[in-house]
Amino acid sequence: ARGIKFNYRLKWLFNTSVAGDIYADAKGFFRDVGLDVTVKEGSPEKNAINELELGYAAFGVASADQVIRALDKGAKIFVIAQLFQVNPMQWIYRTDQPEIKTLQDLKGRNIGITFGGNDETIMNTLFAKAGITKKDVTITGVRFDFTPFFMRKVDVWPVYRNSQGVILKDKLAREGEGVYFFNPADFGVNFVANSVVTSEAMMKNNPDLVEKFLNALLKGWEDAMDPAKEAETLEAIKKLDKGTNDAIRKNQLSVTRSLIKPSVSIKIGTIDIAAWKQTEEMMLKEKQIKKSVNIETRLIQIK
Amino acid sequence: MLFRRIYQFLIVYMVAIAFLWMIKMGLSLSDYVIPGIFLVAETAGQVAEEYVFDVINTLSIAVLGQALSIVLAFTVGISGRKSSWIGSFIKVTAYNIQAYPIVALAPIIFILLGDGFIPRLLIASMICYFPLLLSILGIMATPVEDIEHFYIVTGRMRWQLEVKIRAFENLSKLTTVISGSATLAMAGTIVGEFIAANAGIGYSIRIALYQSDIAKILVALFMIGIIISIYQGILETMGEQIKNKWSISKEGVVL
Amino acid sequence: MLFRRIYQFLIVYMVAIAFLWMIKMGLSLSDYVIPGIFLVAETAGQVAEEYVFDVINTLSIAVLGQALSIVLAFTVGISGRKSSWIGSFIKVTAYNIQAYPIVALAPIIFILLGDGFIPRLLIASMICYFPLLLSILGIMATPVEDIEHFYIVTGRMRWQLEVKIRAFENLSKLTTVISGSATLAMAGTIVGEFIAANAGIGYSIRIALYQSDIAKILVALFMIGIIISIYQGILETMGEQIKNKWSISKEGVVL
Amino acid sequence: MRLECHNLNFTYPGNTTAVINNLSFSMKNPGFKALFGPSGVGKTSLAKMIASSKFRGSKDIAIENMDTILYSYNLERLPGWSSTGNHLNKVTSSEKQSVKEQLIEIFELKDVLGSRFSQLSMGQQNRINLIRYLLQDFDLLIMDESLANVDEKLRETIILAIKELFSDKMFLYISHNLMEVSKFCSQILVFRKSLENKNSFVIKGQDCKKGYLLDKKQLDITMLEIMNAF
Amino acid sequence: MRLECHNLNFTYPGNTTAVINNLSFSMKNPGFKALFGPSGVGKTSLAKMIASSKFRGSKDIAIENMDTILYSYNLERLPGWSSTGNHLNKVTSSEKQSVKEQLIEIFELKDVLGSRFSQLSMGQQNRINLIRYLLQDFDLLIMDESLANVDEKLRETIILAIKELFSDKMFLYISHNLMEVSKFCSQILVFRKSLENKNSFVIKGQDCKKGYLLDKKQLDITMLEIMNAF
Ligand SMILES: Nc1ncnc2c1ncn2[C@@H]1O[C@H](COP(=O)(O)OP(=O)(O)OP(=O)(O)O)[C@@H](O)[C@H]1O
Ligand SMILES: Nc1ncnc2c1ncn2[C@@H]1O[C@H](COP(=O)(O)OP(=O)(O)OP(=O)(O)O)[C@@H](O)[C@H]1O
Ligand SMILES: [Mg+2]
Ligand SMILES: [Mg+2]
Repeated sequence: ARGIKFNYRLKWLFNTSVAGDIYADAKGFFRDVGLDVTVKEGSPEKNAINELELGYAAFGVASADQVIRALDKGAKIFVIAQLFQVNPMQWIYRTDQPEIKTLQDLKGRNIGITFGGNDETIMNTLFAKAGITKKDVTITGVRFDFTPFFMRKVDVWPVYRNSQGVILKDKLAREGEGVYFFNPADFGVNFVANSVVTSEAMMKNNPDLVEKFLNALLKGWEDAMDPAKEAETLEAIKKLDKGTNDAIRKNQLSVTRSLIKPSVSIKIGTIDIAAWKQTEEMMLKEKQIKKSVNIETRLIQIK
Repeated sequence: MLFRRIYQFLIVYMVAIAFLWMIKMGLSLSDYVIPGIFLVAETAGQVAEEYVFDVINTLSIAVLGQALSIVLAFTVGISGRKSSWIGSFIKVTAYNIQAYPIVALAPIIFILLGDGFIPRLLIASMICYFPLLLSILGIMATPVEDIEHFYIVTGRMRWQLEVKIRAFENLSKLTTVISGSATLAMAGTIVGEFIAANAGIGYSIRIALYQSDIAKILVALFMIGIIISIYQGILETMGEQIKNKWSISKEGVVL
Repeated sequence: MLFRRIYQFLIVYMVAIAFLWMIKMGLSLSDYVIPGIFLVAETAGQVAEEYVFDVINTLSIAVLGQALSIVLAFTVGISGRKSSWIGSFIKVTAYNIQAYPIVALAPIIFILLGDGFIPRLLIASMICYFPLLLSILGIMATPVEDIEHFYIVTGRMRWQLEVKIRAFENLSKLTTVISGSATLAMAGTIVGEFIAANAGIGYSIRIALYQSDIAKILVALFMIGIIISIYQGILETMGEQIKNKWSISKEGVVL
Repeated sequence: MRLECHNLNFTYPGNTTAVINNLSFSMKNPGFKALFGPSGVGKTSLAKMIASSKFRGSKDIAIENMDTILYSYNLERLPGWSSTGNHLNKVTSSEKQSVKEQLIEIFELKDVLGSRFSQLSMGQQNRINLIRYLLQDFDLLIMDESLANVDEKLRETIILAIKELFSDKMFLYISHNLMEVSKFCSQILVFRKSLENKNSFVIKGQDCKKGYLLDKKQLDITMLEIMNAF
Repeated sequence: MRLECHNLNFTYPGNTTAVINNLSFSMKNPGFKALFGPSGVGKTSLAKMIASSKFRGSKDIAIENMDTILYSYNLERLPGWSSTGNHLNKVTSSEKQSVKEQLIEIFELKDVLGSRFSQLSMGQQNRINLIRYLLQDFDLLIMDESLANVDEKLRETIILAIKELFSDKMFLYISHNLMEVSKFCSQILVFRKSLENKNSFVIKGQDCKKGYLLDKKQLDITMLEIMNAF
């Protein structure tokens, strides 16, 4: 038997930040439990939650803001695991600038923000927290290319810490420039990042399948984050992500580890309910959703 | 003409939306995947005013960009019409630039021009000029022998005259292409805004996309459609007038 | 012809790169803004082989997409050539769809079609078909009176014949536009891959952009340019042959 | 068969003076009729009006027993994608096959049926175009300078053959050749320049048939009559 | 002034039979010369060869004392964006202004100078086209059926006027009108059909000038001679 066939839609392209997903697939963890899973890359235009509803996928990875927004609009979905314990969305800046030790240090800087993106919500929350008004900083809209940061037109630029962050750090290091990262979590703002989601129907009708899938997936993640299995993990990633060189991939993996499993005691997949609530609150305050969605009722920690 | 364009657009839009809603009901999809009628109406109420200004902002760039691309297409088309080495070289350049997806060129454009108005205009006209160029090349490379013969044999042929003759003889083709390219200019501007600007409807679409807000996108598409229909209608009317003024209804039309 | 196209492309590319490097030196920009010659060479060594396959993959879709868009453009162009209500309705539809930036339509396309091969092809041909359509509309809407008269007055005119006559009389314009649209198909496919695929050079460009690797992008642009030049050259040669076969060198050319 | 105009008027839009001004005439029976007059006087305009469905059935133009009216002129072209012979076959119904062969013989076109239209000489183009009209169903065929670029000898052969083969049809022949018109047409409408067309005359021609014996005197009289009407 | 061909040959590419086959003839002095012969015999082809710079200076075609050779034909058009009068002015140098006025008068084109080319009748189009060639610098002007759609009367007036006004130029006149050619041309090259052109004749014409008195007998002889050469 080939097992039950379905798709698993990721949030982003294959690279080190989806190491566990790749690993579980490569090592046949899904096959072992009788599942025939196709792991598919994501992109901004492809939305896992849509695919759950349309039946194109049975499971997917979505960011917390996507989940909350979808719930706000009546989507029937559940979060079954939280992959990132620390949000990789952080800001990079050069070491020839003073380090940001308190939020007040943000004042006077030219900060990049993706209008409409999570980073806008996060940064606005930080500003509110520190009592910083738009007059105290310069905000520049950010696109997909880093040229304004490279050209020093913008000082503080949003990046995904474990993928782009590593690449940029390396690039600048080659020119003899050092970088810092500004992590909002250090200042008490925990905006949840990627989580595994599935549909209400799936939860109801196929709880066994959900459990089987998730266990296989989390096993993949645990192994992938295990420093002892680093070589194997890197090997599996390399097959799908040829564009990155080995050294960078290695660095990316170690950063990813610190975001997925910040300490040995935390089990991968743990849903940080407090952080979810904070995320919902932030979005409510920013008028990204109209009403509370009671996010805690949609979080199911599967043992 | 103008009114016809507008209500025809309304029909097209309504049909498309109805189709989406049928899918929504058929598959009982949530508002997140395909927004329902109330959500769209509510969203329209919230953003309509803002989007109108955005679209007009975009249109103003599109009009400029179209003008620029007409100039560009004629320049390249006229200088590339000969099958000489230099003519084919110009064509190769023009074609190659086109082949590059604008997203790949965007970082380079940014390095050279910074962001803001200029790159937005540049991207719009780069997307718009090529189809114009193709038509103009085709027209400019085809001799009108029975008119040109005299000027050639008497040594009176100048490139300006040649261009004028060929343009005139293909006036209706040219006006079709030019007024049709308005939509390309608009699409080009929106793409430009999408990747390089902090204003315009393209920028608003990008934000809506980040938030997976299909309702906003549907409202934006509606605004774009209406404005395009109006702009296009005006251009077509102008084209007719130019045709009637410059040329004269042919014999065959009268009898 | 083919060789000429290739070395002309090489000249264009070299000039552009030299220009970039002049800027780099002039402003003393670091390698991460504009990569230097060694970095580009090194990157080329690493990715050249992979990119060749990517570009060929993309080209195969582009060829399909172009074929599709030629069919589409002729279908719409022929049915929209009349100035009747239905003709203008078809035009309005075709124009409006064009006006929408593909990025805004992409989410809807994915909802309707899922991902994979079909949306990639669809996006490619949507970008490619419109410029073709404009030319074909222009050509199809212009009567060739001295040939058509006979068929009209004797009641023998069918739309197929009308189309054939007008196409034949504008053969060189059509071949120019069709072979020129190859670059559009290529650009369209790349955009499609950029947002919808997990293969092809567009996908590789997306990854390179995500990594902010301009050197890779320069290598990709080079590959695209070479392949386009070859494809274009082949199409043009074919166009010449069709012209020579279907029509016959005009009197004026001989004497 | 009858073709009549009663006080017909026509002015091109935007023009101040009428091209056709109170024109009245009547022509009947099958055979060759001519429109004759100086260049720019309005022959083509009248011919197009007669052929145009817009003017059919108006009270100014009365047409009896003629359903199909075809207008042909010397600048027409055949499509270029295949040989003229092919195009001719395409537009000839099967029962007209033998007439076609006959006409090709008479028109001396055998050698060029394999050529494309653009490869023909002007006179050959004129002839191939006229043939295809003759192979259609018609009651009245207007030939607007349709043989203008053909040599006189061949033109005579062609006209005589048409008169013989299509003796039950009416032809409206527009030509600048005075002698020809006088010789072969039964009725000649002569346009006068810059006077009211009202005074246009219909003059009786010699209407020579195949194997005719020319009455030179009569011909000279007809020609003189036409010249005077001019 | 002299125009000569020595064993000239020409075959269209792809064709098997030559259009021009060992043609030899000689024409000299200014005035009207004619190319005459049945339709499709090769008149236009020869005319274009003479005018083409490709064949100038080849040993087969010898041209003496004629630098500028212009080829004009009856299907040419003027650009449509302004009136024919404007176009005429544009291509007329200032010292030819008065000739222009004169020609317009003779060609009876005054009334149509304000019209676009497409609004003219065929004969008017022929005439306006011919006028602009006459206003250029030339030594030899080839008129390939340039007056084909003009009535005979006006055509005679025009030919006579050209002969008078441009008495130092050579003209090569291609026409299908036997009488006209015999009357007004000094030398007539008669093409024979489907025989070697080698046997083409140059026949002396009547070369009538303005105010001529026609010697009918002589004319008949010339015409007969031409018909026999045919
Ligand atoms: N479309 C038009 N618009 C305005 N005037 C026109 C148009 N067509 C023809 N005319 C004018 O009408 C008059 C008659 O033209 P028409 O073509 O009927 O003459 P015709 O008798 O056929 O002359 P020809 O023998 O030269 O062909 C001419 O003076 C011409 O300039
Ligand atoms: N481009 C061409 N290719 C092949 N054959 C041609 C071409 N042009 C003309 N011919 C042939 O050459 C012959 C001579 O043509 P040409 O036009 O010189 O004749 P012509 O004497 O001017 O005839 P007309 O009096 O009918 O104008 C014709 O039989 C014609 O079919
Ligand atoms: Mg006429
Ligand atoms: Mg000829």
